[in-house]
Amino acid sequence: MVDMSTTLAGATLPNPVMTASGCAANGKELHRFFPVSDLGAFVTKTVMRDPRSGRPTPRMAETSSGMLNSIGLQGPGIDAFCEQDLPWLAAQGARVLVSVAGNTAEEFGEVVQRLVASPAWPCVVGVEANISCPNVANRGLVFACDPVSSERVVQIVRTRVPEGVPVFAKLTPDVTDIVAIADAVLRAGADGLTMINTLLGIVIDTDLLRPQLAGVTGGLSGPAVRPVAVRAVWQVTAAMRAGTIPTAPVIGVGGVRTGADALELVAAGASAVQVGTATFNDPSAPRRVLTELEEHLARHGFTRFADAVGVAHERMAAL
Amino acid sequence: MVDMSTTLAGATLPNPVMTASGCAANGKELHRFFPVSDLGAFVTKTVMRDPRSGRPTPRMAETSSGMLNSIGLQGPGIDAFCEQDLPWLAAQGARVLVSVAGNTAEEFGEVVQRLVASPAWPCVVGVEANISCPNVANRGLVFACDPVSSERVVQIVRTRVPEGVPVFAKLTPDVTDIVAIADAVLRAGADGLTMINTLLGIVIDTDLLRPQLAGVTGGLSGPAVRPVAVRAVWQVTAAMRAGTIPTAPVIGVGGVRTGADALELVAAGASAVQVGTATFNDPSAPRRVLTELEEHLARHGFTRFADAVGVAHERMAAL
Amino acid sequence: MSGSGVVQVAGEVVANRRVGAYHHLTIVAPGVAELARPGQFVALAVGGPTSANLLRRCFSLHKVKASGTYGGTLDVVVAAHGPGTQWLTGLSTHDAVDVVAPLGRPFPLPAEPVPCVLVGGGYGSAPLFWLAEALRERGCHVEMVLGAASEDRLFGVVEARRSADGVTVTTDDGSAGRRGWVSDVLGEVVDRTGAGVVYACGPMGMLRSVTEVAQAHGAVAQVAVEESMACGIGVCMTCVMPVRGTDGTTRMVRSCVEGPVFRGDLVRWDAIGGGITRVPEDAVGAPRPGGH
Amino acid sequence: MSGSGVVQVAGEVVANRRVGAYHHLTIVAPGVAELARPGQFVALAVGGPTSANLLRRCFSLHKVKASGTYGGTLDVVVAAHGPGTQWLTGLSTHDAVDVVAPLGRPFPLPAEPVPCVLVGGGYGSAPLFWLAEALRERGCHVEMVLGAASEDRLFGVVEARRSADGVTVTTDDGSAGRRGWVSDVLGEVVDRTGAGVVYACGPMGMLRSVTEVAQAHGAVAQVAVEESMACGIGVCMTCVMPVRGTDGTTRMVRSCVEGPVFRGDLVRWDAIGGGITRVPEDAVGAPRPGGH
Ligand SMILES: Cc1cc2nc3c(=O)[nH]c(=O)nc-3n(C[C@H](O)[C@H](O)[C@H](O)COP(=O)(O)OP(=O)(O)OC[C@H]3O[C@@H](n4cnc5c(N)ncnc54)[C@H](O)[C@@H]3O)c2cc1C
Ligand SMILES: Cc1cc2nc3c(=O)[nH]c(=O)nc-3n(C[C@H](O)[C@H](O)[C@H](O)COP(=O)(O)OP(=O)(O)OC[C@H]3O[C@@H](n4cnc5c(N)ncnc54)[C@H](O)[C@@H]3O)c2cc1C
Ligand SMILES: Cc1cc2nc3c(=O)[nH]c(=O)nc-3n(C[C@H](O)[C@H](O)[C@H](O)COP(=O)(O)O)c2cc1C
Ligand SMILES: Cc1cc2nc3c(=O)[nH]c(=O)nc-3n(C[C@H](O)[C@H](O)[C@H](O)COP(=O)(O)O)c2cc1C
Ligand code: FES
Ligand code: FES
Repeated sequence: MVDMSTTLAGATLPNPVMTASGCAANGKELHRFFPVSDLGAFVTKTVMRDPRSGRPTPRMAETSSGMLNSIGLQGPGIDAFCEQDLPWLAAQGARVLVSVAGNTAEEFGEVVQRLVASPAWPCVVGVEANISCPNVANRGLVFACDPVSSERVVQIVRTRVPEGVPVFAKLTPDVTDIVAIADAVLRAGADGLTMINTLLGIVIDTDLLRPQLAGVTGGLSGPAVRPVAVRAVWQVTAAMRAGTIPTAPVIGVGGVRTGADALELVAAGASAVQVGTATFNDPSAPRRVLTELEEHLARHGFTRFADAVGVAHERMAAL
Repeated sequence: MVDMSTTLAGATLPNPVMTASGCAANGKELHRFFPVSDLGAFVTKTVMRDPRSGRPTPRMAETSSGMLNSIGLQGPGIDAFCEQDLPWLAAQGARVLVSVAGNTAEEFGEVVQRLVASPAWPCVVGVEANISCPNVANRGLVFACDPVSSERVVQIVRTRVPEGVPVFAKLTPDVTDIVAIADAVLRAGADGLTMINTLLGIVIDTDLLRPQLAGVTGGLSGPAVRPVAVRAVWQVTAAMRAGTIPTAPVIGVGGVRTGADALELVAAGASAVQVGTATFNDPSAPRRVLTELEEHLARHGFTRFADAVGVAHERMAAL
Repeated sequence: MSGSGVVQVAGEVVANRRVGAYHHLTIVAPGVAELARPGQFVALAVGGPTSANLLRRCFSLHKVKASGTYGGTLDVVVAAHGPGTQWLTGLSTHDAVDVVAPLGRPFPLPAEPVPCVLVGGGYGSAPLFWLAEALRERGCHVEMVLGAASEDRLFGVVEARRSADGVTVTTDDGSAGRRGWVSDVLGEVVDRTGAGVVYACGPMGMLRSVTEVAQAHGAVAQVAVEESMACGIGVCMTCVMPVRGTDGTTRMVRSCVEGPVFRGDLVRWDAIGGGITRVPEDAVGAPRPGGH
Repeated sequence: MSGSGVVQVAGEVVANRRVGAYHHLTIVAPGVAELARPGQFVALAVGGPTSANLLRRCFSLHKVKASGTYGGTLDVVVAAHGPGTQWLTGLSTHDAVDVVAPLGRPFPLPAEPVPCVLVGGGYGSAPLFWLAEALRERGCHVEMVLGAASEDRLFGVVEARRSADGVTVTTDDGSAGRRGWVSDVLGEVVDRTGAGVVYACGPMGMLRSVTEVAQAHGAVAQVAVEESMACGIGVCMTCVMPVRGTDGTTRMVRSCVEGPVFRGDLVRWDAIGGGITRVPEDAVGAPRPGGH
């Protein structure tokens, strides 16, 4: 038996496996395959202030060991979320990591304000600020591509979320220096990081000879991108270990399909792991990954999950 | 019959399919599977001034629909290259795109100087400056991550290469804004661009719980990254079409395994296509891709390859 | 989990036979038959354990059997198209295939025994025979209209003659039945039978025409759509379509959980075309000029 | 291309049988047998058309047949390990597998009929029986030493008794033959037979010991290494090892084209260990302090 609990900036979870935002809706659908309360936390689809229709379809293209999506943050808006989705999750006993976004830094703040006011708020174990979305005020440039915009969002969100509930900033890998962005958001008050969001990609439909997605570009996810996610987690936690950026827990996400995949992120430094695209292949994936991860840890003789976090930094081969 | 010829900044090639640097050695090995002169151009392994042993092994890790490599630019150095490899390629009637690199911008210049002096120089149809390698003078930061370093290399290389022979700058996708880098190198005198080099990645060996590559990080390539390559080509050629950066031919590379994959890059704006990692799966891949690409173009009713370049920009779905 | 209306099971192919341009697969999948109803679909994983094709492929349930020699089975009719369907149609007896089913909402059955017309385009007829049986059990007069590009792309004409009280066949090239489209003959059939409901499954363009013809001839259309789906279970939001609700408001709804069967007159056909589905300006949360 | 010494062919499995812990596959691959010699290897594509595993897997040629009921065939002995070998060992008769062979340099045969010892660790014995025949044809006295962790991981003990003039078996756990390692018995065998050459194939650690023992007992070691290979054909530079040349200089050479067989005493064992192969400081082009 491995003690699978993990502590993320004060929030203790029974285990480190979560859904990934946008890959599990808000729980009801997956609950048909396993109890959502089995997971360390349930990460909700990014919610914005107003209802959003999302983008036209096709919104997806399958790619080699991955997919592109351009959902466009479709959702019911924060009010409907607080009335319907959050109470349902609370009723199942799920621990909820709520993913939020805004078209502007101020809108992030509004979303959080209404979220915190929700009667179901007590089931929330953390807020994930999805800063890998376009900043309307800055020519649509993704917040997380720019340290200043990122800081601003994190500051506002951190101010509105009550003390004791951690705020995670979710970063995009589409930057020259992810350590610099990590540094910026941590200094701005983020309690932890979630890495990575999707990579920007395009697929051309070779029959129609035009982009397959109606919205042209989309986000690349799935096992194809796992080495990029592992690298991001490694680089940022290496900088923390070196003391060049503040130390904080990292939630790893990107391409996890099996327990071994999850272990890659954990050994690279992640204190928790999210399962996204793999859920489309196997609706039970998040739950199965938890079982498999525990088996791997037991095989390696770990008695506590926490001891495996970042272990690869200490086992570097001597050259 | 489709006219497969393509013109890259003055260099006319019988067809647009090439090997990718570092994925075909310097020709002899692939020549056992098809005549290297069948290809539009043969792209050589990046050559540096001095002989290099490369990095320790393991140097590779298989990933989902791709691989990581950390060869570390192993090679015999420019003199041995000019004495042995280039004359052999010339003797086969190959058109050669020579990939060069240096630890400093000045070293790029030295490599080119010796290359140009080689008796076999006439077989060279272009020089590809691999600026996606570490700049020793700038804390090992990859040249192509920084517009200023990139400009400096391109200026030096362009000065040393005789007029009429185009210089291509090979860019990394690991930047926040690849259009800005493209703009910088084109303004510095590059005649064209090659996109993309590998993405930085890490794989953890889940048995040893340490990075699988002895060198820790490696470059991710293969079909897994194709959507990123298509996106890079699209973004940069879209900026050219919009007139915001200078217009120049783009060589597309990244994840091409089939003629349909090549067509994706072409429709997105590439005037030529390189086949890299797929060659490890199928030694005949570059030759086969040429045949398949021609079949696709014929099926679409194109009589000239050149008419398909960038066609997807003109067939955008009306929303 | 029990009571959730859907199961995920390790299936096994017990038969794979060619039928015209299609492959008819029978897969052992215990637990599906007990839950499934006509119009629902199955999501199959493709490519085996080393597959680069991560997304499941969705197929209408052609029929289901609660028990048999091998335990419960389901049948699907598959057209080989891209890598996933090529892999599936290449499977042999005893090969494994992971099954998630039943998914989506079934065809709603009329409370009264009204005459019905069932329209299938190509393999779109696959779910209709089972539906026809269910309707006839309720005393409905059932006619079928089957159409395809050519004879080999018709599915189930013989079966149709058993399952329905009347069958009309059309092909684009006239290689079987009447030359033309199902929509060319549908009006007649609706009028002749006095049908109250037209059920249809097939390509988007056909569903739109069927809806229009049904409406023009006083019948309600129930159409099973085929949107590109990444998950099939309602978690990815890729399969959305603009559909009016009972409140008259258009929303982008998931065709995998709120469909695949929709009332044809509620689908916003005006937003669909050219391989793209737009977000109607009046849809809930539609982008406003200048961004959201 | 003709005359290039290697072919790429669409192979077909004609037999796949379990042998102890291994699978012995026979694959139709016309053209290979005519070119192949003992010590060379084959690179097989894995996972079929939808595979996420892009890289070929390399296996020693166990034997080859220029013609037979099915045309030319090759045999390999495969240990199921990761996804690629699991896929291969799961293949059935008539399944397709793309073949590139023969690759690499074969075991060099002695010009004179000297006594030889052939050492195989685990499936490493696979190429040795064919080699033994070739040596005996030249009049060499051939003895074999086969070792493995346990009896089920020995390959070809019975075949060895036919192919060699003497066979010694060791297992780590003593479940067959002598308890211990091949290196424990090798010295004796070399001395007894007066062997001039020791040929070996197996894990790196074993090859190193074999080289040391051979050297200590006055024999030359020829070892077939097993480096991680991405291409197998010499184009990727992943499979390099530090090996001294005839000029005494160490270079990082590709084990797929300059090997897999190397003279044991030329391999820089001092740089190899702990799952990592370092670049010796004196190797051509080795990194200098402060970068290249
Ligand atoms: C509810 C429903 C019922 C269907 N019933 C049948 C049936 O009975 N028989 C049949 O042959 N086909 C049916 N289809 C279509 C079938 O799902 C696609 O032909 C198949 O997914 C294509 O996979 P591929 O690998 O061949 O093609 P690819 O083009 O390689 O598929 C790539 C990706 O796009 C998705 N995709 C592509 N086309 C479709 C599509 N038309 N619908 C949904 N997803 C798609 C795939 O799931 C996959 O994720 C149905 C689709 C839906 C949504
Ligand atoms: C010259 C040579 C001869 C070999 N002969 C045999 C043989 O006769 N029988 C046998 O069972 N095995 C043999 N091997 C080892 C065999 O190639 C590996 O076991 C196999 O590649 C592992 O593939 P996998 O998918 O099971 O494992 P994975 O670990 O998933 O392989 C991942 C990647 O690493 C490469 N790789 C992993 N291990 C090795 C390895 N040991 N050598 C080369 N590449 C590796 C694979 O090619 C693949 O690209 C030989 C290897 C070489 C180089
Ligand atoms: C269909 C889809 C929708 C997504 N929606 C969101 C989202 O709303 N918010 C967010 O932060 N990330 C979103 N993501 C990104 C994932 O949460 C995750 O970061 C990414 O997909 C990488 O993980 P994976 O490879 O496990 O999917 C989405 C991904 C997919 C595939
Ligand atoms: C083993 C290996 C070695 C490579 N070496 C080089 C190199 O020396 N110079 C270079 O510019 N790119 C090098 N690359 C990158 C490729 O040229 C190419 O840009 C990249 O792999 C993407 O294309 P692909 O997906 O077709 O492989 C190398 C790639 C691989 C896989
Ligand atoms: S297919 Fe994923 S929500 Fe419908
Ligand atoms: S395996 Fe590619 S060079 Fe040896």
